[in-house]
Amino acid sequence: MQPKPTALKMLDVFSVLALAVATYLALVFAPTELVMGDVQRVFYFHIGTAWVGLLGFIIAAGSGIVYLVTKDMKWDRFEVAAVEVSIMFFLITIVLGSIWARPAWNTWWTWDPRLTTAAVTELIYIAYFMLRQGMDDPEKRARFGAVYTLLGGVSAPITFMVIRLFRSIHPVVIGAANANQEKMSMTGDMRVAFFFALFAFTVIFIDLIWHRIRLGSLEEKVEQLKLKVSM
Amino acid sequence: MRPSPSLFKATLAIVKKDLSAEFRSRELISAMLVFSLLVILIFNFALELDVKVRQSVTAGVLWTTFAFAGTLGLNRSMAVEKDRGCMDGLLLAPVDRSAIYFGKAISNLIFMLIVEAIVLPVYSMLYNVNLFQAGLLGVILLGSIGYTAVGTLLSAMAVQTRTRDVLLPILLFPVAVPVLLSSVKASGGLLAGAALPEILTPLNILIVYDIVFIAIAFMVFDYVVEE
Amino acid sequence: MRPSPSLFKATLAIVKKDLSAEFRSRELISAMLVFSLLVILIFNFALELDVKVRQSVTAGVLWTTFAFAGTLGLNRSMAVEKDRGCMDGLLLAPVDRSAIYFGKAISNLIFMLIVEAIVLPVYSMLYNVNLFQAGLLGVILLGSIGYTAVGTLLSAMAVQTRTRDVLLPILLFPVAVPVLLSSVKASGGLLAGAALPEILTPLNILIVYDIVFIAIAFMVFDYVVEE
Amino acid sequence: MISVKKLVKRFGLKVILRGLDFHVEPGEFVALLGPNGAGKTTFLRILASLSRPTMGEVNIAGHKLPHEAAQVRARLGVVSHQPLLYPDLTAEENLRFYARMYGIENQDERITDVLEMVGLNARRRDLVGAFSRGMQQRLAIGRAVLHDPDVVLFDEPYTGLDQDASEMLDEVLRSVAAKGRTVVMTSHDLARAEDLATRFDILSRGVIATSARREDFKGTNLLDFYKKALEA
Amino acid sequence: MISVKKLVKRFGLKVILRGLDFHVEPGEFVALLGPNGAGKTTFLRILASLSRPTMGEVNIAGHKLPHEAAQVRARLGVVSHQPLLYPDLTAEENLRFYARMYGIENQDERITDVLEMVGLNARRRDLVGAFSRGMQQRLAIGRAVLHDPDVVLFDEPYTGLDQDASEMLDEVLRSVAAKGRTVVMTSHDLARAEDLATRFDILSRGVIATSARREDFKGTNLLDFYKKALEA
Ligand code: HEM
Ligand SMILES: Nc1ncnc2c1ncn2[C@@H]1O[C@H](COP(=O)(O)OP(=O)(O)OP(=O)(O)O)[C@@H](O)[C@H]1O
Ligand SMILES: Nc1ncnc2c1ncn2[C@@H]1O[C@H](COP(=O)(O)OP(=O)(O)OP(=O)(O)O)[C@@H](O)[C@H]1O
Ligand SMILES: [Mg+2]
Ligand SMILES: [Mg+2]
Repeated sequence: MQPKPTALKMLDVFSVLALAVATYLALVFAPTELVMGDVQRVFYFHIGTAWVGLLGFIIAAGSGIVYLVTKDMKWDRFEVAAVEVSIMFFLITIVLGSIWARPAWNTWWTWDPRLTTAAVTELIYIAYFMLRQGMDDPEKRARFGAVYTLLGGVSAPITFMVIRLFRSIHPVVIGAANANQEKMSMTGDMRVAFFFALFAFTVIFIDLIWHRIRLGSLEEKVEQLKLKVSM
Repeated sequence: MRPSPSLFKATLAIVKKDLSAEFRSRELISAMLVFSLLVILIFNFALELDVKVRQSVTAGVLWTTFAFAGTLGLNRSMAVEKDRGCMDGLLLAPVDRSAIYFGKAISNLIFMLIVEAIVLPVYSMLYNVNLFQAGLLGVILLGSIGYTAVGTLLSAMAVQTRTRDVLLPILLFPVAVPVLLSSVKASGGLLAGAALPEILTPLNILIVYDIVFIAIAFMVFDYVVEE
Repeated sequence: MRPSPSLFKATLAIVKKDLSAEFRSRELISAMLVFSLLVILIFNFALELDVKVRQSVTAGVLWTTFAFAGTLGLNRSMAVEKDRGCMDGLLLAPVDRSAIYFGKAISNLIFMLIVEAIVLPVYSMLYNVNLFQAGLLGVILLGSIGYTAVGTLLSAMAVQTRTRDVLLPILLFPVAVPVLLSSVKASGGLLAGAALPEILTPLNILIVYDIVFIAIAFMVFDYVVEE
Repeated sequence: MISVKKLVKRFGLKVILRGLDFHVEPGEFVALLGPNGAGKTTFLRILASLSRPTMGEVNIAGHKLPHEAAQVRARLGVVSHQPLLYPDLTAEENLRFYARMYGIENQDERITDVLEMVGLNARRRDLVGAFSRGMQQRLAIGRAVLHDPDVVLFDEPYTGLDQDASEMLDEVLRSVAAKGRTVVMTSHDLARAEDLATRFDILSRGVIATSARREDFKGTNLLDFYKKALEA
Repeated sequence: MISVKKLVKRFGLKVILRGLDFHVEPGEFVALLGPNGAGKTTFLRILASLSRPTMGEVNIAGHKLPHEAAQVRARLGVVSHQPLLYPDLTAEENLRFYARMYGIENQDERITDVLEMVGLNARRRDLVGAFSRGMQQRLAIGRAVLHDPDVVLFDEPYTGLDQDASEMLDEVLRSVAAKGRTVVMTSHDLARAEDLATRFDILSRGVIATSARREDFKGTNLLDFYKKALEA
């Protein structure tokens, strides 16, 4: 087994640092939000994870397409890595969201567009893994996986659009803010914390995907060896 | 050498084949029908609603029924091809693969519409609501098109997996949420006596969804059936 | 010669086998879980009820969810035995056939209970209702027992048919109506804050049903599995 | 008619066909023999354009696979151990369906001819589901030659047939070959293969280990030849 | 060890076995040959008590079928072309499960012995689902002999194996037979059958057409013998 590339080692260290700093900025540096108080500090991680989560799903759909065109297994590994990591982050988003929702809307959950979309999206990618689990031929697994990520990638935004038909209590900072929604006003320090959180999670995201891809190729090697053993 | 048949001819052949086979055995449609009735029955017991509320959820109950019965039909209709290797037979024919997709999708759609055409009157008798409005029928058509368009593609994948008997709904439902949702919205609106303009948004979404997903399925179906 | 193992030992062996296999793949439970969540999701869209009504149908929605997810699990769990001839393996063992029935029934029950144990808290979070009352859990246990008792028998039949992927719900739901109905009644009552005595009738029905159907299944299972 | 060069087929990591070369002249009847799992079915599926080669050239009736698959399919008939027929359709309807799929003109005559050939004209209006395996297999062959292909591939056509059915099948196979068609058949049944084929290729370890014409082995018989080939 | 008298098996109206007589002495290794659809699998399934005879007497290891099925099962091992194994369990867990089902005492030693015998001890903790068909088939044989049966039935144990796997299987089969067990094996692979078996019975038209010991045919080989039997 080839040793861990130094670049990856460095990235590991770096992402740990980034996380530490982001945590500090979120929990200590950023001022307490007036309306909601300290819970609002969840916000920085909430968005951070949500951002990389969505990013990963888009990447997955992209590499799925590339796989279908090139039929090169490495794109399949890339796709799996992206989905796996994103599913995890997105789960964190939802959990943090719920934690935040408890005081903010005094309920764990409401069926507002973004929440519902988040849930549906999560389900889509869980289904993705169940689909893959059902096949033994790796080549077929890759093909079907790619097709499904494509479908999911297209369907999720439409879902979001659709559910927008209902009224929403989920605040919107990004994109068109409807009049009826109170907009959280971010002070400069908050912005710093906010954007650094985004940055930090992006770094961690890349780091994890890298690891996952390496794992994937190692798994393949193990398979090869096992095949030799059984011969 | 002989020209291979046009996409249209091949599609037509497959649809005819499915229809006459179904006309013989009635296996698929009867299964879907019985299942739909069972679902309605269960709903009836499960949600003992007073008439007023019942009215407000009619659209929802109907579409849930269609969705469940639909997966049943989609799964079976593809399993028929898989079980005795008929899918290979189709793939061996000198026709474009998308003919297979369109053929199966269209026959699935027809089956679904037949089932709906029977469920609707039954339902309206059971709960005496009038479900026969041109608008509603249009919405049901649009919704069913979208549902079968995706469903056919996914069922072609599902039947090739080890967990074929359970996988389809899990794959289909989350992807089909937009269709179901806007169908429910549109139908609900109509049943509540709304005029077309008021339900334009869900209608547009339905149309967009149908077009987009037919296009996608058309493009990727090869990858699903080839080995 | 060696004494063949007791009914109890054999049953236990099968249950252990199923559990450790499931513990590995998590295929079955995850399928049931995801499906349950999807059903709940669809219901949520389908029946947009105001909080009050929502409360009144909680029991119904829950049991419908369990019923649908249940068929999925039952079907899969029997398909596993059928697909690679493992059923023959079981039949070849020098044990009483009813050991196979009890073994499969018990593991099916366990799977169903696990799923319910996860769905309940999720549901109560989603709709913040409190579902953790000893009474309710008891009802759910009774209901699940009856449902799996019949379901296991019927799934053993269904997987042997040509239409295995669609048949089970059609066979099971009508037979299981009494269980579902009285479970809904009992649970609904409890959630509405009724005391035990008030829901005695459905409870008794549940108990009777459980006993009767376990007995029947026990008697007829041989005929279902042997050739 | 068929020419395969350096064909490699891999499933995941498992290599089934390792640079296989295979050539068939027009009108030959090749029996493709080999132990279980040698890759016979896999090879036939590639020839039938049902499965993509991992590497190598496949050229059938002057068309390259996989790119000119459509043209190849139009001139190719395939019989596998599955019947590829719809049980809920009659024999006639099944053939008519495939006739449409192959764009055959004046279908009625053609269908009648084929039904005559496989001796099922009397049962043309019966459901295929009610046929015995043997009749189904004969109809499957009718299906395969419906569009009068130049090349016909048989993958263990005898599997699951009962004995009389197998004998009837022999005749059908002969009449298929008689038309000067090129035939490739896999089978475990050495006795049958010996009667039918004009050439015997043995697929072993992912390549054609040996190939011999019927006239080549005098005195010795197919089994000895087969065993030698595997020992080699 | 096995004695079958006037066995008849009917599926609906189709008669598969027509008053078949079959006797096996302890320690014999009988290769049951015959064309596709002769009824080999059907016959084995009856011997295995998986399928009921329509008529006739079946007596195995001194117990009558179907009434004393339980006793027969306890002394019978069966290997079909399906592995009868659970892909989501490890080799060891699979064997442990069957050990429990057969009420075997001191399981651990027994399981280890069997795994040694089929050469899978190194992989005992791997999931069976990850095994190749060949390894699965070897494990299936381990499963079949786990309870040290007196009679072992093999139905085409080589189906779907690749070549090396088949060769490993030969050894396992030999070691199974070596223990003085009575073995009945169906196969299409005359070459293999000729090596392994001590007796060759040919099932044709629902009865045992001919039966011969290895020593009986000198000069001629199995294929000639087989063909004669079918012509007769
Ligand atoms: C697609 C995934 C999601 C994204 C992109 C997202 C994004 C955001 C953003 C940008 C904000 C800040 C808006 C503001 O405070 O003005 C926010 C706030 C919030 N989000 Fe999310 N969110 C997602 C999912 C969720 C989920 C699943 C939950 C919980 C169930 C949730 C609960 C909340 C809560 C409680 C707030 C604060 C509400 C308030 O300010 O009163 N979010 N989210
Ligand atoms: N889709 C697949 N995925 C993975 N491996 C496969 C697949 N299809 C076949 N194989 C493997 O390829 C090898 C050859 O299979 P194939 O069926 O071609 O052999 P065969 O010569 O037809 O055997 P038989 O005589 O039993 O039909 C086998 O080891 C099988 O396990
Ligand atoms: N369950 C069944 N119902 C009806 N007919 C059956 C059934 N099982 C087998 N048959 C028929 O019995 C005949 C013998 O089948 P069987 O599988 O025993 O033959 P076989 O000798 O094993 O053939 P092969 O060598 O192909 O395995 C076949 O014609 C088959 O169609
Ligand atoms: Mg083969
Ligand atoms: Mg057989």
